[in-house]
Amino acid sequence: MQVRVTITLKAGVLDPQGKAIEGALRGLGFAGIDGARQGKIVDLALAETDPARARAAVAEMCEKLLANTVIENYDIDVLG
Amino acid sequence: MQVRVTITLKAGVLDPQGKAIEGALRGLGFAGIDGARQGKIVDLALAETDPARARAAVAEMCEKLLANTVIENYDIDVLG
Amino acid sequence: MFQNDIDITPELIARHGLKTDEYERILRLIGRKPTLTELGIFSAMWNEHCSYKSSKKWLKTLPTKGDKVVIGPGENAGVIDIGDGDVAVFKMESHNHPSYIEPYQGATTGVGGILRDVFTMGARPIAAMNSLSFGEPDHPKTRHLVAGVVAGVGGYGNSFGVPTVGGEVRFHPRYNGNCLVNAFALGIAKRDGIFLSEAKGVGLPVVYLGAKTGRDGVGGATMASAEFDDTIEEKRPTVQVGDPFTEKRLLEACLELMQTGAVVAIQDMGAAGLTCSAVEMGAKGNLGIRLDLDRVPQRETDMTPYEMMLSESQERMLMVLEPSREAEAEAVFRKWELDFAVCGETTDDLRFRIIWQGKEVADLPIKELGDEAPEYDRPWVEPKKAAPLADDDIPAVNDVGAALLKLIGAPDQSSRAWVYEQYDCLVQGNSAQIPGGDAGVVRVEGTSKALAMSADVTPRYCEADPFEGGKQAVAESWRNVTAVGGDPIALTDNLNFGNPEKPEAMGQFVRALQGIAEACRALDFPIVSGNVSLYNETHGEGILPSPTIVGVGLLPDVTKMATIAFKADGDEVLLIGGHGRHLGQSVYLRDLFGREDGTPPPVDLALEKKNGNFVRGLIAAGRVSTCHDLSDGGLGLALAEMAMAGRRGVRVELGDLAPHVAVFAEDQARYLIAVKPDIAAAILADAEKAGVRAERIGTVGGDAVDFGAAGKVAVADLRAAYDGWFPAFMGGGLA
Amino acid sequence: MRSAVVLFPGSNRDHDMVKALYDVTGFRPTVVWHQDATLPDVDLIVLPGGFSYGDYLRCGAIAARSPAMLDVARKAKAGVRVLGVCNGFQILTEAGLLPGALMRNAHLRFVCKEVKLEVTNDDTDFTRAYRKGQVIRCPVAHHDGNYFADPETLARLEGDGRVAFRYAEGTNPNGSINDIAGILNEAGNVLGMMPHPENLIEALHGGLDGRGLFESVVRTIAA
Ligand SMILES: Nc1ncnc2c1ncn2[C@@H]1O[C@H](COP(=O)(O)OP(=O)(O)O)[C@@H](O)[C@H]1O
Ligand SMILES: [Mg+2]
Repeated sequence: MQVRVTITLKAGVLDPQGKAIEGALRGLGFAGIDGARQGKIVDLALAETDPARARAAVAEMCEKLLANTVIENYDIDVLG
Repeated sequence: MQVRVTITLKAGVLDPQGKAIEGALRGLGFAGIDGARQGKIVDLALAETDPARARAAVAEMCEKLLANTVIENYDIDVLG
Repeated sequence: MFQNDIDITPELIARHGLKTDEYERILRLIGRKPTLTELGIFSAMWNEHCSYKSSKKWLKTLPTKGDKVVIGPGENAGVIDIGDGDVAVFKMESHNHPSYIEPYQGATTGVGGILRDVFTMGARPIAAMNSLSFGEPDHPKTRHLVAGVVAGVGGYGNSFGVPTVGGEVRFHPRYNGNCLVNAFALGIAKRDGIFLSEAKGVGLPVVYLGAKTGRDGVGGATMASAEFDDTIEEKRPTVQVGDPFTEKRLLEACLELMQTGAVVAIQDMGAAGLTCSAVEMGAKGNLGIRLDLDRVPQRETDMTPYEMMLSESQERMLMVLEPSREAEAEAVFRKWELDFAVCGETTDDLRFRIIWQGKEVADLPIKELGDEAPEYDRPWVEPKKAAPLADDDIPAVNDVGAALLKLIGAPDQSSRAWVYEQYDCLVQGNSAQIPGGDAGVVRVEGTSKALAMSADVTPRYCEADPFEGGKQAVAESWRNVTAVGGDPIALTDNLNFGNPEKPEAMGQFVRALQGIAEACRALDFPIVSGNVSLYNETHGEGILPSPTIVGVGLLPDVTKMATIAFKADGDEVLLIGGHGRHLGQSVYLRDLFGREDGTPPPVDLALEKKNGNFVRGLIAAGRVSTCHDLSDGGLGLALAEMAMAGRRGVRVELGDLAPHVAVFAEDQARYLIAVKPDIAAAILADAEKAGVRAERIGTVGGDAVDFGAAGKVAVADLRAAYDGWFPAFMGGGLA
Repeated sequence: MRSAVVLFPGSNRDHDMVKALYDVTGFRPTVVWHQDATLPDVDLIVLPGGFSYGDYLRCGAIAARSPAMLDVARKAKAGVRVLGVCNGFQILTEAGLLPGALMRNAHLRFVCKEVKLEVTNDDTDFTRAYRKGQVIRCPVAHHDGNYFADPETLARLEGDGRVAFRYAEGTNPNGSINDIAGILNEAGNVLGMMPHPENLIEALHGGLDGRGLFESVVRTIAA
């Protein structure tokens, strides 16, 4: 079972990389950019075949390791 | 217009980060993990209101800056 | 399905970079047609990179012996004796082409490779350096390459935990299509704790260690084999990705295991990984090797034996172990969370046998793979030399202060802090001199001695006269080591040239090498390791001939080390080696008048030696602690650098010399020292006795570099121009 | 003074730290492997700099979940002094022993250079050998030292005098909020800082300004 975890910074948390990306895009001549935020994904291949159990397991992984919940939010997509 | 760019490593490209994540999850006692690959996302807020034009602009940004097309693939989602 | 006994067509042979006569040589050697895997193995062993087929004839002429040389060229790295049972192990290697394709990963894997060469020999790396050459600043690719390469060099070395203590960065249009990334590493070991690749003993386990094997870097050769099945897209050659975290663990695990006495032989997997390393271990030890590929840890599925034998996945090692020690060795590697697999054994039949899925897919004579590689005496012609400048062809400037300001803010002379601040130069806690001076200096822990090292070459000199340019590169690194107080011991080289199949480019190689050899002999400065990078050519245009030299020397007492900074107002500034007059190929002509002409400054090696030995003697005696050699930009640039480093000015008297000549001439064998006024006279007298030209040219003080009537420039203005160029060039962006 | 240095895979300033502790305290610290579930009883536990787990996922994230860190947390709660330098600071925030997070440097580049530090609070176990307001030299070497905390946390840190060091004289190398270089936990027995005092402790380093930090702990323990 493939599961994708998408981890984004909480609103209000400093995002130096997003800011730099925004500046660099402007520098390259792209106009009309109102903001850029970066985040990450972790694609997991799991032996688990039940979507609900897979989701629950991944949620626990997020809480324990994958996301720093002080500054980050996470989303779980079970891709099948 | 919100656009999400998802950048992943091409198949076959070594992903040390993914490997370390996989090892750490196992170390924390999670079983049944057959692999982990990491990637990144960039969320862009664009002034552009036409989805097709937004997508085209972001594709150019990916080619020029956001993705390293030698080792990475990218996907563009126009979220509206 | 992989087919090993495919028909070997001329096209396939060509795609493997093998010439028709080379293929015929293979047929003669093995007495039959090779299998596809065997063809791949031959192509890996016989390419320029592994076989040195164009350069071997000339490399043999280099001086490689000396009192302090413990191991010269031919092993993973050179080894020199530094006293007290300690040895220094060092080498330099290029990663030019991969860095041009993917600058970050190309640079990281270059650094990773050279670190591995050093710790494979049992030495803990304690210093790294790098020499980088990029195209002209305005070229659209340059910024991207600079950003990626520098981040990559730092990204690997910083994480691995080795201080990067020096290097060089240059720009020139001739690197527009081929950048140069040369990485150097140096490690320390005990003289009786050196490990070699020579396998000893029959029936011993051959062990695979480190990271798993993927299809990384299988390169064009895979494309050639990929057309035999329909998974071309999946098997596209992939860029090698560096993993410093794995390398750091590999270092610790290898050194830990070496302590136990279980290791018979060890070889890192570099270019053409498993092939080169296994052949090397067997051939050196007069043994055969049998590898069972099904036991090789694999990262990807369905890998063919061809791919496994040619993979350049990083952070891997091959070892031959004492048979009873396998479990012990495995425990060490498991502790460091590394792969460990017994994947073969040594044999007594001198064959290189590869087993895959129970079948033998290759069976080759192991010694012939290396020893019988083709060797060429490539035709070469005496390269065109630049014509000398007529004396009346050298423009003067009104104000040498203004000229100096312009030179110090130019791409090649400005501060490299933007680069080296991205490198951890302090980790390990033994850095005595970090980038910004003449040489990097690292203490040998637990002692008061230190090693000095400097990377140098002046490619524009080599282009104008390869022989003199070759001499100059050696002399400059010798001088830089001397200028900090180091006793130069030996050097490593990285010979970057164009296409050796062109007689003109081959002529540059030959003549530069002859110049290097002559300088090494004259300066008692043997070459203990090195690397050759040829075919640096794009669209028919080759790079400037660029034989990078890293010289290494020993400071017996690090507390006596000299630095370039002026230290106190009132100190007298002495010029050792006399005023210069040579402006051919100078940065003065290049950066102020857009001219790259004239002959380079000739190198008088006897004079180098005499002047250098004199200066080193002063430093060793504790009489001088401020010293800088003169190179690009001559006296003026050296004064400016000493003033900026010391945050104080200097008043210089030029007498009736033509100011632009005295200030910017690039004559060799010269140094500036600053000394307390009360010993200046004695030093001048000693110089006279030693037959060394020395004169008092000024006094430290004030807030400007002041040439009197010839002009002056404030140290603060110099500093602003010096610090300003690189950050402005790179901008704030991601590039 | 007895001390212990925790070693993670990828640590690389452990060696520098061991040397500094030995040099300043006269006692060789115990090196503890990250898989060890119990640390020895010591006066000071140090998490050294480096790239534990390659800095993969987030700096310090994987190391923060190692068995040794559970014991570090227990001992910190019991009042044992804990110092985290650079990667050690990142590990402490990931482990929740210090608030906030260390983000990528504002210019996104690794930075190794000397900065100036202002001692903001000299009444702590780690700073009493310095004077409040004193400006010391100290090198930094990191890629992710850009300290961030939400406004309430920040107000609390500042209000309680828990900012131990600040980058001074315009030398903030990473964009860190309020120029913060090092912070304490509420009890004052855990310090995290990005700069490397262990790299400025002998003549070879060109200065001795880093010694004060270790001397402060020695003095505290002796008192
Ligand atoms: N790529 C680099 N990495 C580290 N340090 C560098 C690099 N390039 C230049 N430097 C440092 O900047 C200083 C000036 O370099 P350079 O002008 O080439 O010195 P020199 O003329 O003494 O050979 C030296 O201390 C050198 O070590
Ligand atoms: Mg020099």
